[in-house]
Amino acid sequence: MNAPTLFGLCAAALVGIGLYGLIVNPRPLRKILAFNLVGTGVFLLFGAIARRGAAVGMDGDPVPQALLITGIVVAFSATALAVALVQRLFDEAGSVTLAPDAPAKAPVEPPDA
Amino acid sequence: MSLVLDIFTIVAVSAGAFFFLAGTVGLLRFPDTLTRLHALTKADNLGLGLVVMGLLPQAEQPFAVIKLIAIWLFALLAGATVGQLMARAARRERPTP
Amino acid sequence: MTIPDFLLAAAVFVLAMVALGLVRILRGPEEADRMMATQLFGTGGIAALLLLGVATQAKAVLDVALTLALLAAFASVAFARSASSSKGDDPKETSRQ
Amino acid sequence: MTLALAVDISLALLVLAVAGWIIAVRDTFGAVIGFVAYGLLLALVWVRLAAPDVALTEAAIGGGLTGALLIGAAARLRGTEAAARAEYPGAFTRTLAAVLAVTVAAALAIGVLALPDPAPTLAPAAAAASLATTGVGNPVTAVLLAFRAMDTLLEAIVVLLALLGVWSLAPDRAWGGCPGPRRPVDPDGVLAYLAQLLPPIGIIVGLYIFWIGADLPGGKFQGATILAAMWLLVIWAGLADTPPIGRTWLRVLLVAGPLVFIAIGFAGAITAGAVLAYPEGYAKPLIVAIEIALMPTLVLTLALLVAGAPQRIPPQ
Repeated sequence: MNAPTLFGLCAAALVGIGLYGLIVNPRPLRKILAFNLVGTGVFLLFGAIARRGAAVGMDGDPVPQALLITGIVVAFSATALAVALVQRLFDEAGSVTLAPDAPAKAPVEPPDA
Repeated sequence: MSLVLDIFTIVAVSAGAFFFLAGTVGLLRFPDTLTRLHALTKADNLGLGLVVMGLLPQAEQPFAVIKLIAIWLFALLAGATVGQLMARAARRERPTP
Repeated sequence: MTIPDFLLAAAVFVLAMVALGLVRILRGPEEADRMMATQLFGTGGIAALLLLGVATQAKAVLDVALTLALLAAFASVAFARSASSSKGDDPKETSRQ
Repeated sequence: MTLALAVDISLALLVLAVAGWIIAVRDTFGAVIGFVAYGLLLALVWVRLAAPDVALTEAAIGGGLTGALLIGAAARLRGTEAAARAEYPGAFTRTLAAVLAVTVAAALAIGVLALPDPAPTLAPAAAAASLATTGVGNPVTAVLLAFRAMDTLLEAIVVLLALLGVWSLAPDRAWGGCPGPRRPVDPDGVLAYLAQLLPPIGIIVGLYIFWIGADLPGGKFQGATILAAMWLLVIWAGLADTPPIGRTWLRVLLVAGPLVFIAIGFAGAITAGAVLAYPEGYAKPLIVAIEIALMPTLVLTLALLVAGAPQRIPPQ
């Protein structure tokens, strides 16, 4: 039981927790949070594998670590896009429910500062 | 000489850890927001400050010493402004009679 | 009981304090309480990071702590800004009546 | 080394506790606050996994930008809390979801435990291909810009496309306007004080972390994130306003970074025989040129992603 294996198991648990949250919670913002949990779980798995691949005088395999940096930045921009979508849904429909039979309400006019 | 530095590190870091304990206990036990804020800012400034001071002799290059002090100053600045902002937000949610 | 072991023990202790702060996040009646616990979380995290980094001679730990300290106030600023936007006036006006 | 393992175990348990709490807590705002703490803990985990570059990125993006983005959204959507409470799925769906989640986690755990013992690694290949030729000290930066330059190029374009996606969500009347609400903030308040004191130092730290990226953990993404955070701080304090997205200088700067990267990439096809290859001896200056060109693009893109879709037309 060394550090990479421990954090690898922690990553597996994070993916499980995130997946459960993604399915169960009805609110879109909570689904974004759960999706980020799944994402960070997968990144943590990458990190554990990179740590195991330490060779040639490096503490960790640089290739997955470079992919991780790229992954974190792309995950952030995907989260920003998702939040903007939820915000627009709220501005237009006045509610953020994803239920298909939601009553279509008159779009709430966002306050113009 | 290094023994004195080590003892200094142990004393300073334990004092810092104690202030973290005090701050967290204060955060949990105090009745309302503003008193908790008091406990929180203590833990922030003194806890981290003492830990940083304890780590100074362990730092190798002088540049690391500058960074350690800079980290503490940033945390102080963050703690001070956040304390103000939280007090304002708390006052707005429940204006004191 | 060398210095690195002591620092690692201190890091575990500070992490425990940070976990206790998590309880305040759970029970925090108001959002300002939760933000304060996050602030304590941030500072405790930086302290634990410094202790870990110096104990295990990990590379670039000071830069990570510098980034964390610099952005420590960021979440609270976002909170204060959103709290002030949704609740209208500024308590300074209310205190003048 | 049992003490170090004790640190790892307590860290892993803390991360799982915060993750479980983010999912379980009823109130969305509490979950978002938990996510900010979760981002910070992850930075510690990356330090324990000896990945300082990733720790820097996680600290800057996870601790700073994502937290601010989600807290702003949670505050704006506070009104929808009660309405959504009725839509919680029944016990049957929840148990099904739990079973699925546990099986996926168990499968991954078995995979982790069954990892091959001579751990497969690309470190020697990356070292031979990029470290030796480019003279860049930091292996991760060498991989980012030489060994796997294509990933970084595509990523810079993906982040730009995400920004276009966010901008395209602007209502018609606000098209070409400024993102984010403009709220009067008292000029002598605490926020204005912080926004005048912190950014100059933050810019220095950001540029420092960007510059050391060539030889030490750091680089353009981490530096750009810090600079973007400082700019957002100035905007939120009311000292500056988000630029209207119609400005040509903004659009030119947004496109400049990827264009320079593509130009140098295709120039490589002529001089060094392959796209995104660097001619002998010119690798490091070219890599630094690409990083400098990408910096303004990344700072603008990351900050405007947090600022959100345009909402108001600026007073002419």
